[in-house]
Amino acid sequence: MTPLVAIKNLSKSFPGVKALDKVQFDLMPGEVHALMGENGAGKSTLMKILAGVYRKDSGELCLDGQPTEIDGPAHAQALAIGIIHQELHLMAHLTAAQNIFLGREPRKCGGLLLDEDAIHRDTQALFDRLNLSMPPSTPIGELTVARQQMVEIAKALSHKSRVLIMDEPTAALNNAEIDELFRIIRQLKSEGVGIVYISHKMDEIQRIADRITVMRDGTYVATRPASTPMADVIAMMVGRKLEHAHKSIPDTSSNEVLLDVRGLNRGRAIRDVSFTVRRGEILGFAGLMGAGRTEVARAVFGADRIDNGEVRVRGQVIRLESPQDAVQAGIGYLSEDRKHFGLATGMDVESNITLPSLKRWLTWGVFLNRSAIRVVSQTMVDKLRIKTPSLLQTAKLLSGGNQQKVVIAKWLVQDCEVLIFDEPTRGIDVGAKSEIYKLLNDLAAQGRAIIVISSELPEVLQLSHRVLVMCEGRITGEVSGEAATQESLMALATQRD
Amino acid sequence: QEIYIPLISKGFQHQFWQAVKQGADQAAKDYKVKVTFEGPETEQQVDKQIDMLSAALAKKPAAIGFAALDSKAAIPLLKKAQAAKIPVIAFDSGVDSDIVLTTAQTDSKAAAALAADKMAEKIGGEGEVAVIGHDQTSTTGTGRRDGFVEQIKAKYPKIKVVDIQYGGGDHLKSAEIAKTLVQAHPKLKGIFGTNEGSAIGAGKGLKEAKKSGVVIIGFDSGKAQKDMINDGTIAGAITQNPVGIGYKTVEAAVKALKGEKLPKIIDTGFYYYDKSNISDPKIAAVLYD
Amino acid sequence: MTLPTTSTSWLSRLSGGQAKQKLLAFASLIALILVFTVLKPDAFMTQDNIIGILQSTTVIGVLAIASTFIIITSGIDLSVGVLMTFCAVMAGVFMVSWGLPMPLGLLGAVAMGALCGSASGLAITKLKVPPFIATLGMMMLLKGTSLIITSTRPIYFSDVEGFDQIALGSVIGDLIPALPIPNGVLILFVVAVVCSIVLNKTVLGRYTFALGSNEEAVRLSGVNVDRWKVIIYAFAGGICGISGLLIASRLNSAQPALGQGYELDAIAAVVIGGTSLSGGVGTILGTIIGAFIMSVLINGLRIMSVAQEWQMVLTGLIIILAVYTDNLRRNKS
Amino acid sequence: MTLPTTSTSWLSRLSGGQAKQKLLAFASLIALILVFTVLKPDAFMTQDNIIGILQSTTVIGVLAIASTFIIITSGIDLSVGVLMTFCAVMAGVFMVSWGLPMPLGLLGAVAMGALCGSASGLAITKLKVPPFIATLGMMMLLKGTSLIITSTRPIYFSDVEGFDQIALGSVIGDLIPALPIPNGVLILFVVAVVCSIVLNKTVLGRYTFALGSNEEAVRLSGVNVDRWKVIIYAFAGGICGISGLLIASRLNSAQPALGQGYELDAIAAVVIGGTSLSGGVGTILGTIIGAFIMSVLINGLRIMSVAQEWQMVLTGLIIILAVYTDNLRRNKS
Ligand SMILES: Nc1ncnc2c1ncn2[C@@H]1O[C@H](COP(=O)(O)OP(=O)(O)OP(=O)(O)O)[C@@H](O)[C@H]1O
Ligand SMILES: Nc1ncnc2c1ncn2[C@@H]1O[C@H](COP(=O)(O)OP(=O)(O)OP(=O)(O)O)[C@@H](O)[C@H]1O
Ligand SMILES: [Mg+2]
Ligand SMILES: [Mg+2]
Repeated sequence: MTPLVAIKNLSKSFPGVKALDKVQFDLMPGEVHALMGENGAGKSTLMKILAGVYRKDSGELCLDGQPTEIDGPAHAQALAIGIIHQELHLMAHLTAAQNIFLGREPRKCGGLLLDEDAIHRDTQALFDRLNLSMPPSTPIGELTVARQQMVEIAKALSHKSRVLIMDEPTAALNNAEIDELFRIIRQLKSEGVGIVYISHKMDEIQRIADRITVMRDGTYVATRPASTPMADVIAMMVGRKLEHAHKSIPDTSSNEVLLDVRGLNRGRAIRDVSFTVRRGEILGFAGLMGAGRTEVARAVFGADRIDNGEVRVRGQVIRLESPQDAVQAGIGYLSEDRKHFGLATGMDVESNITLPSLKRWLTWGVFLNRSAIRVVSQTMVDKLRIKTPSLLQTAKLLSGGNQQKVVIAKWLVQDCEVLIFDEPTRGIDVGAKSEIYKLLNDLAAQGRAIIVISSELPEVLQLSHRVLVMCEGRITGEVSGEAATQESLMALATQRD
Repeated sequence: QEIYIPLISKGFQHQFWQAVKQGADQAAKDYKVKVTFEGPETEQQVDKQIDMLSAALAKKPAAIGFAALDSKAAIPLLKKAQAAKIPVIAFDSGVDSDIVLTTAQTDSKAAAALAADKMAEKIGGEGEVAVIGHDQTSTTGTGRRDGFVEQIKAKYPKIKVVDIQYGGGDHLKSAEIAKTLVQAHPKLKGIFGTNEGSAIGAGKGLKEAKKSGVVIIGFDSGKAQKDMINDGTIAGAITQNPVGIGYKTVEAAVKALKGEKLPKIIDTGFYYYDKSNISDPKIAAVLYD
Repeated sequence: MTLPTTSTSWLSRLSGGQAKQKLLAFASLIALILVFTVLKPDAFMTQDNIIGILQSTTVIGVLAIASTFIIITSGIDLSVGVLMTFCAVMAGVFMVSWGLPMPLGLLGAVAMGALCGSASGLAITKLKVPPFIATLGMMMLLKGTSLIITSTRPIYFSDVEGFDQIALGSVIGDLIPALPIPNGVLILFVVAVVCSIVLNKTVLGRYTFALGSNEEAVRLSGVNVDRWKVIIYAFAGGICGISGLLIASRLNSAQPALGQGYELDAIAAVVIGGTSLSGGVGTILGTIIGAFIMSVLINGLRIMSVAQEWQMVLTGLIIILAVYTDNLRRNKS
Repeated sequence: MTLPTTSTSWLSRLSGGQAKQKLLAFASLIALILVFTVLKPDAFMTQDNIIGILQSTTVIGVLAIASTFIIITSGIDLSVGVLMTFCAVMAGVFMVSWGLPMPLGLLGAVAMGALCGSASGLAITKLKVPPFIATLGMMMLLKGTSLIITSTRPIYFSDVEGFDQIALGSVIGDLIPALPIPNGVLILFVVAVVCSIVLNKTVLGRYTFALGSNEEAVRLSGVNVDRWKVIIYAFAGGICGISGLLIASRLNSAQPALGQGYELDAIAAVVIGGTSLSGGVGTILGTIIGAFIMSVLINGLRIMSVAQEWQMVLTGLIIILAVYTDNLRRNKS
């Protein structure tokens, strides 16, 4: 059988970075081929070349055995290569249906007018197939990241591609959606579609992949069957042994309550939410997509107005007009949406890392203390292993996972007493993930109060001393860290009224 | 009821138009009528001037004073005024139509020709001269330019107009132009600035370039130009009688309302002034600050 | 699962709910009209004056419609005013100098507009010059060209039979004498309706919004972004051509030095009408309302004989307030 | 892992590191100068003409520096030209009408600039009016106000001893007679250096870039976005005040009707200098080069006695080409 895609000796450089160095990769019809590697290993770059976004510098790319030069996204589409990009690429002002059919709009009236009904019908069919309940006419800008990700998936499916690339499609998804996605992937497999699957979630790889190709620092490492033990795969990825962060659940009950949230309300999104976090405690927030966890976090951070309720830090009621008030009170918030709310994408790495804490790096309250900024940024870059050619690299040129690390770094530098991490490990590789877990544990041990919002239940379970579960804007239950299981959390997460 | 006469002019920010307005206000006081004065921001905005005329007509005035930016464009509206029996008095420049009862104006070409004569006299009848115009398309802009250039051509074959540039009446731009003119034409003997801003700008530019020996003939007045004439930067200038134009326009409107016969043209005259006659009461009366 | 009001969206978070384009600028317009009617009932609310207002909105209105397309793509077109003049001049060249029949001349002028528009589009896409610079350059270029072609003198259409009727005649008035609405106004509304359809119901409109919303996403969807940008700029250029014909007909002449500064009025009308300068959002109806807010305001202040310098001050304040109150209401809804 | 920061040459360090490639506009400038020198060696490359070019860049140069800050925040300020005039007028009011001593008058004028700038800033942040509209409104408002204050007559500084020396005197020339560089030029360079430091080495500059890059991320970093925006607009307003003093000193008078249209020249200089209108990127050095490109171009064409309409055409083309070649080189590097 000829492979659908065969890549040999492919190289690609960006200014200052050799992103790919003589990489090889192949894809058979009807197979799910997982592409694995640390953040910045070059996975997305390789796939973007296959999807016509970038041109390769050298090497060979064959489709169905034929050497092919892919010279643009449109060409890739014509060759039946579809891609779900790691970063969302949607038009916020257009509806879901309009996004999905952009560039292939059905027409009516002799081709003059758009046939809006047709795209709605077709979109509805796609959504039904994905078990997604939302009207095709919803503007994208009104959707959460998770929903937008589902639209991207629907869009990729609508292309009826023979090669489908999925670059971290599940980073923003919850278990239920992941199940739907895997159901679809199996169906596509049976139709002979070849699927490239990129993810940092090891369990998914084991569930869905047939073969695994590992990359490291832009080079090819090996291709193995999916049955290879994950520990070996990880060792190939990171090139070293990983130590597991072990959860030690200290007794914090005697500790001071640092954050005390009482009777928070905002419309139907937040309904009578009260909770406390103690010094040294990691509080997990579990729930399904749209449960309201992000809403609560933003409200506590002063990013959105609330109808009523109060927030106390160290027993003191704080003013919550803007995030500035929250930061002054010692609260930090890492947004789940780094592209829109986290990263100043056009600025360099060091500017991003020191953005919240800039006041601390000034001489005479006005001038930037460049050397101090450099030192603290370099410390963070080293500590979080952020892969960047320099501290002055523009943030948007980093790989997705490294961007996430930059956003985490900026709150570590700010050194808040209360830290709210909303999906902190989205798009982060296994190695870095366990480092971040360790870091969170250290921060807690140093006497900070930490809230972790995560849609990955294992993550919540591993990290939290105590777990709150939300559903439809309410807190539906509290489980202690030892007692919590995936099943008990899921039960609470679906407790609708 | 009060007699209301709106004046639609070609501009309002220049000192010249302010002086016209001053004359109109004086006449309004003398004849006990109400006068308003407005004009577009630049002399290119023909359509905005027409909107102004249209709004003025909506106010049901007794008569209208109108300084047309384009001699033909306003005719449909003027016909409307005629139908409503609203007398129209033109000022500054005419309208190609017998709807206007009279025109109070200066003959731009003749005035500029006088400037050419004075220039020739000061530079001794030969050499290179240049023009800094204030506008490339308006009737005053082209009239003054052409009046000057044609007079030179016709009467002074040894004088050559080597360059014509436009500064939009902007002091700063005109100053820059003057400086480049003396750079580009080292033998330049004279500059004609076609309005206040152009003349002052020319003076400024030469002062900044520390260039002496270039004769500037200006146009209109204003404090800075008068100062420059007094200190010798500008040799002399042509002045119209803007206050007179404003006054005569309103006066003619009042007369028309009384049914008096008006002459086809009210020539308000122009004068050459320099250091020697600047404080002459006859001249001082037509100068403004 | 039903959809509750989605306060979570980052879009509405960023734009304060602006996404739901409600045409609330309308209320500002009504308020203005009421104020002037109360203050000057006998002069403001007369048939003549209303027609005057309508008439004075035509040219800027059509220009603003052209700008709406450009601004929705998150571009900007500084050349619209001067392009209008250039098209008027070309109409003069075609009909007066070359003596072409009127229909050909009209078409030719609009085609010249589309040509210049596509030239801007090419500069933006192929030379990768930002729209601001490309259209600023185009503005200077066209301004000079108009002056060169005409030798800085107006071209008069006096000999072109019926040309002045395009803007000034009244087809409606001929049928219903009590309603002498000039053809120019009719043309404005026809252009508005057609452009509204183009914007909302055709591929061109769809890509206009898409480009303004996320150009990179459009490119990744396999759309030929460059080609569509050129088409959109050409379309807008053609609309500018129509406004060139309107102003030429109204003045019965092509005034080669006119037009600069009109682009700011047009853009102001667009933004007052609720179109966002950062792209992706906008309506033609809003633009028309924005244009009327500007012309009612200026006309009203003139009717009230407010001194010109005070007119400027008041216009400045009211423009800011109009957009502010519009924001207020939008956030409430 | 992190590579050693090789790219931090003194030049890029001076201009904020970000912008090493921005300096390539420089080549266009050199090219222009070479062309004119070859075509008109005796008139263009003379000391007098060079000083003339320097002098003619001062006012627009300082305005462009002010605009650079605003544009980097991804805003726009249409009021800079008129604000300049307003500050000149206020200098006249302070020094001529009220008879305040010169240092107080100068400070007062700059303070008025900062005040108006912060008013724009407040309209943008508190009333949530987009910068384009807020500053368009401010432009009209200030224009009217200048005319009202002066009763549309210029204010002359003839009686203010030494006022004209601010722009026209030459401190350098007094020391080195062979180098009669006017003070105005000196002031432009001082303003440029100070603003470069502010932009690259202070909090204000850092937030200027950050706001242009992702305003929401800055807000969610706990920065008081509104306050900083007002500060940035006030700072830019103060710089406009300086250019008001320069123009007033040069004309030895405050001309109340001047200034409109200067904003476009300023913005053009900024963009030619490599600052992006979508914010987040820009340098003062680039802006200064952009301003010189404009003034060398205009001066050169005038020196060559090119007819004005052809000057327009050529300026338009060259502006587009300058930005295009700049792009080309940037993509190569
Ligand atoms: N456009 C670009 N310009 C410069 N460098 C780039 C660009 N795109 C990617 N890189 C660099 O190339 C390397 C590979 O990036 P890539 O996005 O392929 O990583 P990845 O394996 O997908 O990582 P992640 O798991 O974090 O998504 C990184 O070091 C990144 O910084
Ligand atoms: N796809 C959606 N469409 C419409 N509204 C939604 C959607 N998703 C969430 N919401 C609304 O947003 C609110 C909560 O969203 P929020 O982002 O806070 O949830 P979350 O628990 O953080 O989930 P996520 O995993 O998506 O971040 C709810 O009120 C819900 O009504
Ligand atoms: Mg990636
Ligand atoms: Mg969330």
